[in-house]
Amino acid sequence: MNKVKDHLLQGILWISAILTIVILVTIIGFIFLKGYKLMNISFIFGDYSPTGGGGIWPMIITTIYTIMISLVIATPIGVFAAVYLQEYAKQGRLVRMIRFATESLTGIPSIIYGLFGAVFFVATLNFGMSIISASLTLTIIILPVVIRTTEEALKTVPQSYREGSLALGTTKLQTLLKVILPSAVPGILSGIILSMGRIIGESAAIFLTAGTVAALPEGIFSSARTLTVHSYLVTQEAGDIELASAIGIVLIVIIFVLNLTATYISNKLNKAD
Amino acid sequence: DNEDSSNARYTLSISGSTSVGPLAEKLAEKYEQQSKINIEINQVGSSAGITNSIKGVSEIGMSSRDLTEEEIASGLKETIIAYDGIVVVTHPSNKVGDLTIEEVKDIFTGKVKNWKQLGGDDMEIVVVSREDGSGSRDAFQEIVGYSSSELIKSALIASGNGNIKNTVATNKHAVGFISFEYIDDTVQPVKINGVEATTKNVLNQSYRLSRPFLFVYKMENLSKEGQSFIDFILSPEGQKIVSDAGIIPLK
Amino acid sequence: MKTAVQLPKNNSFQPQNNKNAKISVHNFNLFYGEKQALFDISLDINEKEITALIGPSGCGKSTFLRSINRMNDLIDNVKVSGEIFIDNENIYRSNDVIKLRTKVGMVFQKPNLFPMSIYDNVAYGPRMHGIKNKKVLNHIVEESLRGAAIWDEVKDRLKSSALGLSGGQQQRVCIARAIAMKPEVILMDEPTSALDPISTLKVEELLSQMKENYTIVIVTHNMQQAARVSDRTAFFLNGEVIEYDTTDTIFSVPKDKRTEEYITGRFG
Amino acid sequence: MKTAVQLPKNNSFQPQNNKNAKISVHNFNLFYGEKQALFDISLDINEKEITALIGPSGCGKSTFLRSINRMNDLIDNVKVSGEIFIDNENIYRSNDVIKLRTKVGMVFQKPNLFPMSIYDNVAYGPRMHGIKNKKVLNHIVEESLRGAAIWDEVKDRLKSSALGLSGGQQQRVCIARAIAMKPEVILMDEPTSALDPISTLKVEELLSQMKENYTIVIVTHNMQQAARVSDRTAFFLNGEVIEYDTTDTIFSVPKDKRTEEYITGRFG
Amino acid sequence: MSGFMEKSNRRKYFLEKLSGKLFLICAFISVISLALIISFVFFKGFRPFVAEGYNFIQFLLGYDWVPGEGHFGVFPMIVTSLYATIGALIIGVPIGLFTAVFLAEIAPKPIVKILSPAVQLLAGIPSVLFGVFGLAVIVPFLQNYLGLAKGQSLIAVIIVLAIMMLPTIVTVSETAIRSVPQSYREGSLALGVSEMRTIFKVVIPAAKSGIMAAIVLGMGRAIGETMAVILVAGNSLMIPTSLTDSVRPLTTNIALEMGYAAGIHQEMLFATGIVLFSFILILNFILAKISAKGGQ
Ligand SMILES: Nc1ncnc2c1ncn2[C@@H]1O[C@H](COP(=O)(O)OP(=O)(O)OP(=O)(O)O)[C@@H](O)[C@H]1O
Ligand SMILES: Nc1ncnc2c1ncn2[C@@H]1O[C@H](COP(=O)(O)OP(=O)(O)OP(=O)(O)O)[C@@H](O)[C@H]1O
Ligand SMILES: [Mg+2]
Ligand SMILES: [Mg+2]
Ligand SMILES: O=P([O-])([O-])[O-]
Repeated sequence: MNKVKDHLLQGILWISAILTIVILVTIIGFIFLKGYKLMNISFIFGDYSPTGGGGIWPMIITTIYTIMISLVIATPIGVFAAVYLQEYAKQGRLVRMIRFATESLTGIPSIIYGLFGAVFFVATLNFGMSIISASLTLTIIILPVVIRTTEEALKTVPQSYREGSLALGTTKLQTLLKVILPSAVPGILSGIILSMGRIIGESAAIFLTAGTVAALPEGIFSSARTLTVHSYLVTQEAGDIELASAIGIVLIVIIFVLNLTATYISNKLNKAD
Repeated sequence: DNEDSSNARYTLSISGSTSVGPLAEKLAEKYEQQSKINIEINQVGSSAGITNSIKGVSEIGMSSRDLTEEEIASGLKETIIAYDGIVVVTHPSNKVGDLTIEEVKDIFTGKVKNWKQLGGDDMEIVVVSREDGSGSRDAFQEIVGYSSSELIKSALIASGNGNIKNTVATNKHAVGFISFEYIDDTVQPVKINGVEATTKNVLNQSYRLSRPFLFVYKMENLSKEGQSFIDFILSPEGQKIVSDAGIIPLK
Repeated sequence: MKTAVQLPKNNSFQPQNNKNAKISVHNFNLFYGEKQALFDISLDINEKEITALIGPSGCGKSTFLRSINRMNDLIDNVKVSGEIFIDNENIYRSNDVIKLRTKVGMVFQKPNLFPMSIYDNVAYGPRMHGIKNKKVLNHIVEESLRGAAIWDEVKDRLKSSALGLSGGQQQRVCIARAIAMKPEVILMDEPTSALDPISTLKVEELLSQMKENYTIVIVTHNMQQAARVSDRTAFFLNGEVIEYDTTDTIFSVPKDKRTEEYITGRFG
Repeated sequence: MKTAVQLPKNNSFQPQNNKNAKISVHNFNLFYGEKQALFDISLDINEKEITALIGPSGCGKSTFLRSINRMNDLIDNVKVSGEIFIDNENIYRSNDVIKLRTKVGMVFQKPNLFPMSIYDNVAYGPRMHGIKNKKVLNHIVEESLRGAAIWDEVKDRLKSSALGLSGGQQQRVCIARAIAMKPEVILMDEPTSALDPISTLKVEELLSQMKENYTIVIVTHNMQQAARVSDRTAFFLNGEVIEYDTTDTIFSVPKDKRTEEYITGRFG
Repeated sequence: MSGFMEKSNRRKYFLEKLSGKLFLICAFISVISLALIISFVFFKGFRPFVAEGYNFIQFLLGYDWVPGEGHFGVFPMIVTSLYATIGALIIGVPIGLFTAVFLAEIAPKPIVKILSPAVQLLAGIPSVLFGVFGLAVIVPFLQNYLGLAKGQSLIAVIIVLAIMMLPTIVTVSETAIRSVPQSYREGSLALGVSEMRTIFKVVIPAAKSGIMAAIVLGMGRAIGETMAVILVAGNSLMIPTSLTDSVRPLTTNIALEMGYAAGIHQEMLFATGIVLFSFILILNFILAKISAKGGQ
């Protein structure tokens, strides 16, 4: 009887995993099948041309810019915020409030972030439609993910590590930097990877704040177009699924490389394990 | 190609409609070659573009819808730079290839629910419309003669020409409307009152489904570079680019 | 300072007004939330002696030990009253817990090495206190591991993870990590409970050597160990100190019947 | 079956061809990756006896103990060779580890209670094996906690988290959790190392009682404990069994010099 | 004398204080952002009700949404959002959680090595492409296999959202499950409890907090998603009576019309945002309650 149940449970796990794999393969397969024909050197490294046949190099650069800047801003803020909530704050009203705020941020549709960013960063702070406005908007979007995943990672660091370190007369900060955060790296990393996904996948929040200028950005105050915004525009107006899919392939490769890099860095940080 | 652009070059910022955007990009590409300015085009939607031009975030806004009274009151001026033809499209397998304006109205208001009633196969009609506020939709409804509240409730709403096209292309029951420039062989254009949807027929006014593309700006924000770009668009050279792009020139 | 202290009411012994007292505890109470775990503890712990804390499981030995370096601060809802003086400084008044914990090292009941290499575990404390010179660190690490009777077993695998060690090995590396800081006081919570007799002997020898320089407080379940290594012994029961005296007295002529019962039930 | 077994080469003793053998180990080797931790272990463990495993820290006692219920399966890169028979069944051939582990209970070196209430921890095993009746469960929980000499301390807080207990209390609840399953064999990895003498005594009494029904294998650092409770003792050194004999023999006339050295260095 | 006694730890305490403050500020940034966004949305969204005399109750419970004629009722969208979110959770959470369990506990190593990063790839595919995929694969599939006139439907939305939640749920829960101490597993297995039951009775409960985080974040992704949903929802303005009806959730309403909306119409879209906001707050509140209950 128990055995039957066990097999059943195991079956459920396998089926779920297989479903996930099927979904993955279908989607990625779809994107590759639809998009591979457009792939060539000049498509990737060429400049954009509004009359067609151009490449997507400016969008690739813009995408990388946006990811880097958003992560550089959001990761420390998010990790530190999680550290505050988990390691410093007395668990109480304040913490619950911050946590609630953070979680409520996750469900706001990106178009609202975009409109907010357009009013706040673009107009009020006068950053203009620019990569920096978009990155700041994206920072708000991904903060909840970074904060929450980091918090969870911190929770799993055994209390005995903290005790062991503090008992040696180290400060909380030292304990945090040398013992706690390194042990939490895998969790933080998964948050960062998810955030990269969120940044890459975003369109509405970006085109309202960075615009859609299809040229190589001259700096972080330039308007620019990310790959996803590009694929959004070509789907929306031209309905060009092949082009959107080709952009999808490029994005998948970018994410793949970034994830590998992130994992590599985390292994480096964690080498004693 | 902006690589050789130096700081000395003037940057003209334009933002707005995603339907006007592609055309504006093509015009800008040509104009940048002969003038000494940079043109930044941001396709963020008509309303955002209009707001940007009112707030001075952009010098010129692009709109595919008419300005509201409020917007005009805030001092915006408009210039029509081209016309956009609108065509009713069905799935390529659909046998119905010609409709009267009345029939189109009956379809979109739900009076006619089956293609059989229009001489097609016995199957349900799936209506695909643009979203509320869309310039194409406003123009289409006005010319065909029904209001938003008359639109059949079960109509699918798609944002943008591309999404309508893809929706119709993947559903043999469907009927929708898109701009001329997006027509390709994945969908089938329908004649209206026997008249084919062509630029020529729009210009000779035998085909009635069209609406204007606008540039909007506040006079006090418009630089001489901005003015000369508008002048370029209205010139024969500019209008040739318009018609090459599959869009209807002014004359 | 001593004069200001009220004498405890419930306890059957009097604090000794010893000038040597390194640690002096007065009417110390500790609560885990509502639950009181320590009741009116008062005792003096002498400098350069070994003081053993004995008593049945759950009587509050670890809790008391952790009060001496304010490790209980980390637990939510812990409340304390009363005073603990170290070198005549009230440790619950001073805000310098770093100084306190640098001065007062600790070895925990469960080994709690960090997920780092053995070397990095031992070098952790000194590094955090600013020592960067490789040679000096190497020296400290070797000396400490030798001191904890574990050098020979790990010298070839200093760079491999400390978590791959056996339980007893881990405990000794914990001791090494604590003594690497050269504290003045060392608190040890059953440091040899996971050790084999030989390692235990080595650690006990180490304790006797260290006594010359350090003040040591040790929790142990092992009566013989308490008898063998300690100078004074405190017997805890249900969060109270029942008796505190020289080890000889406790083990030969205990004053309290409960102490005697506990001791004579002995066999460890 | 026995005849097929090759006699060990390196070891100084011969397995006893004992009909009573509950557990029979033949030429058992274990590797952590490249590193060999157990070398050619061969010994028979008798039914309804207590067998003690002694030896210095890191010699492989825990590793061997964990081989008997195949707990080492969980560690990556562990490779074994040789055989272990329980009730004449080769446990490394059979795939029914659940049956094996139901039959062979275990108490770990570090207490490892689940983050549940005390009650749920003890009731966990029986529940998972299908017992749902509240009364029966209550009975099992009480009996097991009493058996582990912890009932009185926890009877008023059965529903509160097991993780708030002191180290020794946790260890006894672990014992209770293991005996709640009424296994045939119980493996105990230093079960009393964190216990005070009285609890230790109680657990030892319990062991003696349980001996009537169960086969017990216990790792201990405490020579007296080994001498006191066990029928047979195996002395491990560097992953080998140096000597295995009746406890009397081991402690009075050990055959191997190293055993003698270890025993006489005794003091626990 | 202690080996490492510095004369003064003032510098360390200063750093300690400073870092504490820095962390506090970081924590407040999300509160400030939320406050700014809320006030922005509320400022815009409440004006029609305050200054123009629109009735908020009518807005909430109204059936008609015809911006051109001044009819603003979002009731069908509220119902749709509710169905879509719950539906996506019902499909996405178990698949995601079980996949995470599979990856963390029972999958052979080579599978983990490939599948884990592959799932994370899924996280970075732009939502537009999910929508395109939905439109090109899921919608026609539903059309053909259910014999519908149109595949744009509530069920299509639910499927797309469930898929989009997957990476978040899988990745976050997998990390949580992996960090459950091995000793818990050992403790259970040693009692002769099977691996499966150990997983379900000990490991998953021990990872509960992380799993809740996964659900909250996944749900956030699902609620906030617009671009993909626009393409597969159909966006019709009806109260869904079956899974195959084409529908318009709150988010899509905003994203769909914001590009061209002006004046009252735009403000009403912000008002839709307020409703959405309350919706999120209520859901988070319920989830927090559930997870607090499970914690006892
Ligand atoms: N997971 C592991 N990976 C690698 N080596 C290990 C692992 N576990 C134990 N060892 C090594 O195997 C040897 C035997 O370890 P084991 O835990 O069996 O010792 P023990 O006799 O139980 O010691 P103690 O009395 O200290 O608990 C030791 O050298 C130890 O470092
Ligand atoms: N974090 C905590 N929360 C609540 N109660 C606790 C906590 N830690 C310990 N206690 C309780 O306080 C009492 C004293 O615990 P303590 O750990 O000091 O005992 P101990 O004397 O060290 O026992 P052992 O010899 O078993 O380690 C016990 O009843 C214990 O259950
Ligand atoms: Mg203790
Ligand atoms: Mg061991
Ligand atoms: O051009 P429109 O997008 O407004 O129809």
